[in-house]
Amino acid sequence: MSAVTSAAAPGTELPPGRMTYREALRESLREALRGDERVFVMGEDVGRYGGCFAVTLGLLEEFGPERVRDTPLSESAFVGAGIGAALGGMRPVVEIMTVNFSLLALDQILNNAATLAHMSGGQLAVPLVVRMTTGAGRQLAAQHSHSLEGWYAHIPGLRIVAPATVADARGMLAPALASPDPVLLFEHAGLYASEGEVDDTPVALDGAAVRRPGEDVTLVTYGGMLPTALAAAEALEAGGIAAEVVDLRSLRPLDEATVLASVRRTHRLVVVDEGWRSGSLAAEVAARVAEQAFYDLDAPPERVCSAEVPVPYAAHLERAARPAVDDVVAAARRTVG
Amino acid sequence: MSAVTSAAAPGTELPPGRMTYREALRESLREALRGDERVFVMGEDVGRYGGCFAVTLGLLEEFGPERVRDTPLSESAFVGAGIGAALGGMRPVVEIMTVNFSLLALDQILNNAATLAHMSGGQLAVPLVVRMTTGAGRQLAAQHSHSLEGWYAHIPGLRIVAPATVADARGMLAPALASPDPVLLFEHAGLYASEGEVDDTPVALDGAAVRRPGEDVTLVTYGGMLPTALAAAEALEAGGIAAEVVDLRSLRPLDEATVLASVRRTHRLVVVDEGWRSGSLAAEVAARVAEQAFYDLDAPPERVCSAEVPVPYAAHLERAARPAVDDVVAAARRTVG
Amino acid sequence: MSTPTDTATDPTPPGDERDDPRLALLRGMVRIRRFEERCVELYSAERIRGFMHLCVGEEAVAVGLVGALAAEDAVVSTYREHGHALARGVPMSAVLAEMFGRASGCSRGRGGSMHLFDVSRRFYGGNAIVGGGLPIAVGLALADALRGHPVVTACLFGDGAVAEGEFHESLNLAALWRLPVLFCCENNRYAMGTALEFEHAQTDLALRAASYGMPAWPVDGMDPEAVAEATQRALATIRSGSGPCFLEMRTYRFRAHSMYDPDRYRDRAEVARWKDQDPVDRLRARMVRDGGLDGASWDRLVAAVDEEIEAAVAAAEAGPLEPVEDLTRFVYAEPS
Amino acid sequence: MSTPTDTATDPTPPGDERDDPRLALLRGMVRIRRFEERCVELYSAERIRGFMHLCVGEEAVAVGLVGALAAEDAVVSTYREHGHALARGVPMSAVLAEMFGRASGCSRGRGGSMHLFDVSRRFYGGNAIVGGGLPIAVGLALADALRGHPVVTACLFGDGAVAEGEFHESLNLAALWRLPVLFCCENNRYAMGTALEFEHAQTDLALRAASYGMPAWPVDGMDPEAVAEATQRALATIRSGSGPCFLEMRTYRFRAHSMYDPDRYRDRAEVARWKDQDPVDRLRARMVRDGGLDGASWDRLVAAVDEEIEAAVAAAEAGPLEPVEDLTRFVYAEPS
Ligand SMILES: Cc1ncc(C[n+]2csc(CCOP(=O)(O)OP(=O)(O)O)c2C)c(N)n1
Ligand SMILES: Cc1ncc(C[n+]2csc(CCOP(=O)(O)OP(=O)(O)O)c2C)c(N)n1
Ligand SMILES: [Mg+2]
Ligand SMILES: [Mg+2]
Repeated sequence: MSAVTSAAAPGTELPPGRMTYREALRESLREALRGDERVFVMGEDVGRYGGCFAVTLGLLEEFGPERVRDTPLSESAFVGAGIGAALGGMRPVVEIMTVNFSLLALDQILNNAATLAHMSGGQLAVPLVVRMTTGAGRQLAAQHSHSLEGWYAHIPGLRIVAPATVADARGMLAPALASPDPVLLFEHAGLYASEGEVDDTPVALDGAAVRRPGEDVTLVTYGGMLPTALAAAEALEAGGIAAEVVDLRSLRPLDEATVLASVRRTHRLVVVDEGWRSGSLAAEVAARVAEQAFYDLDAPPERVCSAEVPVPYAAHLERAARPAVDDVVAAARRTVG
Repeated sequence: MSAVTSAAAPGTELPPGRMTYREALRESLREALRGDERVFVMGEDVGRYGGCFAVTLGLLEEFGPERVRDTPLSESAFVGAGIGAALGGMRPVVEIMTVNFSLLALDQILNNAATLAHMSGGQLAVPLVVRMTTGAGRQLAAQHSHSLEGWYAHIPGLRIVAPATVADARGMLAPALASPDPVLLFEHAGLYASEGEVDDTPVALDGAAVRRPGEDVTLVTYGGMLPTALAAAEALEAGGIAAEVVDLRSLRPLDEATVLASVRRTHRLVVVDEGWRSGSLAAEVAARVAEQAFYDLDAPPERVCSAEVPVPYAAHLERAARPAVDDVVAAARRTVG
Repeated sequence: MSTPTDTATDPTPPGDERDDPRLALLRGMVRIRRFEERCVELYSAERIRGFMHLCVGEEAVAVGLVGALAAEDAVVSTYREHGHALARGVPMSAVLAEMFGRASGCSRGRGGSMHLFDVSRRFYGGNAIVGGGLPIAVGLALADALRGHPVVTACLFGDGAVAEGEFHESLNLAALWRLPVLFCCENNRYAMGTALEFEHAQTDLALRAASYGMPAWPVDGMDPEAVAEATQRALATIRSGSGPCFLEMRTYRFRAHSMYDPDRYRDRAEVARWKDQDPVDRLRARMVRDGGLDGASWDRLVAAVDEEIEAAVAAAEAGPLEPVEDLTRFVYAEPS
Repeated sequence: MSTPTDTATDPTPPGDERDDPRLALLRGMVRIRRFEERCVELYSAERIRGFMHLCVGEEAVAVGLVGALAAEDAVVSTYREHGHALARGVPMSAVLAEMFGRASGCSRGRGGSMHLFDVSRRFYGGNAIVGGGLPIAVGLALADALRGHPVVTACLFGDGAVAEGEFHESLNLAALWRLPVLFCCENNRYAMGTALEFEHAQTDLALRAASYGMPAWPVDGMDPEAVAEATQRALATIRSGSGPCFLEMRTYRFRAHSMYDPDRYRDRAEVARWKDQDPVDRLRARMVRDGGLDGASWDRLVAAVDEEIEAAVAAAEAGPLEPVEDLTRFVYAEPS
């Protein structure tokens, strides 16, 4: 488990205000560690290795091993320890290398992090941030390619965010740490090397963003699928269809107001989601639109999701398993009929 | 963790052909153990204690400790051992006391049980049955009241069934054991004491059942919510609304044909699901209907789900958190307008 | 963040406890014992619902261990935690109101018997997932260590929990990072109906824990003085900065696992043998024998306890219900 | 159920191996070493993608341990399993075709480097979740025990896996039920970039395993003869019915964790020190010294291995792709 790091090793020069998604995440961590001594980072290989995706590279050297803590391979214990440390007044940022391994910590996440505040009648708060990488696309096969962020969004008590842009990668950690609630922050493996502008504005944890305006059809997406949705919008434009692209940013809570407002204008919905189709977050979005904007819809809602298979290794099979630009274009075309 | 057992201790006399849900499950286990020496039962307290819900009561005495195996508290290891034993030619029936503890075994379930067949290119099969109790309603509070069967239905490679009737409780284990695929069988805590007819027909693992015909609105439900949906249908009938009640029985695969056929007749859909609303199986059902029967719907689909809170202990709060007959009636009324 | 209403404060101990610390231990145990016996009645009367796990027989651990902690120390417990909560000073009325599902309960009625919380006393639950509290205790200790607070987190769990993966991960992590955790295993020889020898390949649990490189030893968990003394020693070791300790409290539950348990799996003779070690009877007899307790003071002690219990019952009965509109409060923190 | 196409069979060993069993060990190690070195080239050429973890330096464990098993024994491995698969007899061409993503691969191209399977050889993967294979090995052993098959399941995992909860649960379960599992820890002193002393409070892993009440001892994992001998002893113990054994193979990976790893966390001198223990060089030198190998037979051995490798590359290249329409095949078993 690791990532090509050379592309984004510190020192890479980009124009001022521009950086990679990876650097943006690192900057947000550095800022948090500098600004609040309650903040510390903990996870497998976040220190000496430099982070399996090199997000934490250099932080050990700057902040020392007390605040950048390499853990043993013990997902349940170190996530649970993050919960305990949050209860104890710290602001831990726990890294689970990838969402695939988070299943080992799911009991702690669901039965403790998500539950303690309510179950204690509001006495406890769990201001914990858990970062993890999600998504397929690198031929890592079934056990290393899950997209489960939408699935996690089922759990009350958690906040789930999925930065899709460099600016969001830069701006979401500070509000996540400021929140008294546990926040899971999903970073898509395919985005680490992407470049973009950043400024210093924090990004609210619960507002969707319209990434591209359009009036013919609404494409709702998030995280690693934003580039796909934007590319599809581009392709649709060439064919005379103006697609509006809504990036959910927060998967729980869902900013349904933004989605509904868009659909009420475009009258058509396509949800693009890397999760497996059945029980996907896309189903939730489609259901909410069907419930609340039923009479505004001019066509059945469409979902473009991953095929319902464990993601295979072979490049052509993996490609076929994931939502592609063409699939989105075709779905959007069907809605405008 | 345990259950009132006296109500269903062996020897309780019911008319021939009638039994409780608990007895029906026990009979299906007994039949399997008698009929196939590859079958064995394993889990916490399935033997000497008699099963935390007394389902396995008496089986240790009849089949001995090799085939009715008490395990230590090690959910991940004994579920994983079930997978390994299935690979090794056995037909294990693993009991996880309740779905709440299954989170500790989720890595084994998702990354191994659901994945090995595909990831090995079809060389392996995992003919494992995992039984667990699900649902709230007994004031067991947040960590003991989850309804996650719909959530599990997101995972390709698994079959998920939820018997709602005594006959289904009796008839689903044999096909589950005959299937080369891993099957999760969810038993609702609130149903164990319910009584009903059984016969010896196996119940297919992938067909929904119309439990009550009607032409005005379709109520789709499963598991512990079937009684609620039926009671609502009764109440609606008094008000002149004929509700059709569809019991999904299998949550993965979903028998969408039965659901769609019903909605195409009634033109209205209410899904009743004990899971938390966002990302529920109800969302999937609503999304499929919106996608495939959009022009047949005369009203927006409705969902009646659990409130999005960790289930609280206090009786009045727990009641308020769960779908009630009145909620279903109100939703159905809204659809008929 | 709100804290539970303290509808009663812990009555001040009678003056004579200062002279003989055993009286505090005895009184603490009687309080737990009689409280739980009253709970059985209240359960039968359906005032208490859900799962209820009693620690009758195991009171020595609660008073000996929890009583030895400082106020700044933290406690993480299990679903069998009435005794720990009471020993920690969580008001009995708040505990009982919780079990009645009242807003005046120590978790506002959301937790019930298995989820008692009192953050003002650093009592962090009340966890109903076996083994689930261990990583949390490690994290609390980590927070205290990072903040430079010289305090200890005591983590209680059963012999069953020792088989869970989280036990292993947590002991390793605490030992590796030399964190101030006191791991306290209440070894009552059963995990529900599964006896020790069907749970563990190595049934000497202190030996198992020692393999993580931490001091670990077995303690007579039926003797509150032995428990208190072992706890003091362990706390001193931990406070010296050398990392966690593990105590295996050898004890026994006199009652069934929970109110639902028909208790089919234990030999009556075995139960009777352990009842001969009743920690209340033993300490009481010892004190009577050496003149530390006479009949009148025992009666006074019991009467005071019973008075507290009946006051708690009355207060719990009178406690308000949380309004149904507040069902979803506290799922997320409220904007402050 | 389908089995992978055997596009090549294991070439028959040269006759002289019968005289000196060390030649088989040497040849097995050279085969793995040169195969993996070729894989590095193929990875650079983008014929192989995804994660690829090499066992260069650790070949003695693969040939010594896997070579000592009987055909009926089962093997459960990790993502660093090329060596185990080859030593088990999975055809090199099927392994390489898998890494090329071909339908002729031993997992039909669905698994890649981390997920090699060959059910006909009881080779059960190829598991990329650290620790995930241990419970499965316990289950396979349980099945064999219940069916009365007197065979052993060998379970390979790293030092990192020892910290996972599943390690603990699995060792306890296997010891408690006296199951025929050979737990084999390839202790290469690092879990990715985390050195042993940052992973474990108790770094003597054999000592830790012994605390579950099973025979456990460390082995020079850089010496295939030592590995084979230890394995034979462990297998004899297990086959006698006394339950599982644990072997700690002390070894080292000469290369980085994976193809992505910049290997920033190891001291060059440390790596060099371990390279002095190169298992191939050591055995070869020993054999040359005592006359068991001359230059010509070494050259022949290498040439034969290289021939096999190039044939495997050619076969893999020529292997068909799985039709995209078959993407969802095998998610559920096909009606037979
Ligand atoms: C992870 C998990 N598995 C199973 C259960 C059900 N359960 C509740 S208590 C218990 C026995 C625990 O035994 P032990 O740890 O010895 O504590 P004791 O009840 O004896 O105090 C079990 C199996 C649970 N609550 N959590
Ligand atoms: C549960 C889990 N956590 C994290 C990872 C990422 N990861 C892959 S290999 C590895 C190191 C494992 O070290 P070890 O067990 O010593 O085996 P080695 O790689 O040294 O052979 C890590 C952390 C994983 N695959 N699974
Ligand atoms: Mg116990
Ligand atoms: Mg290693």
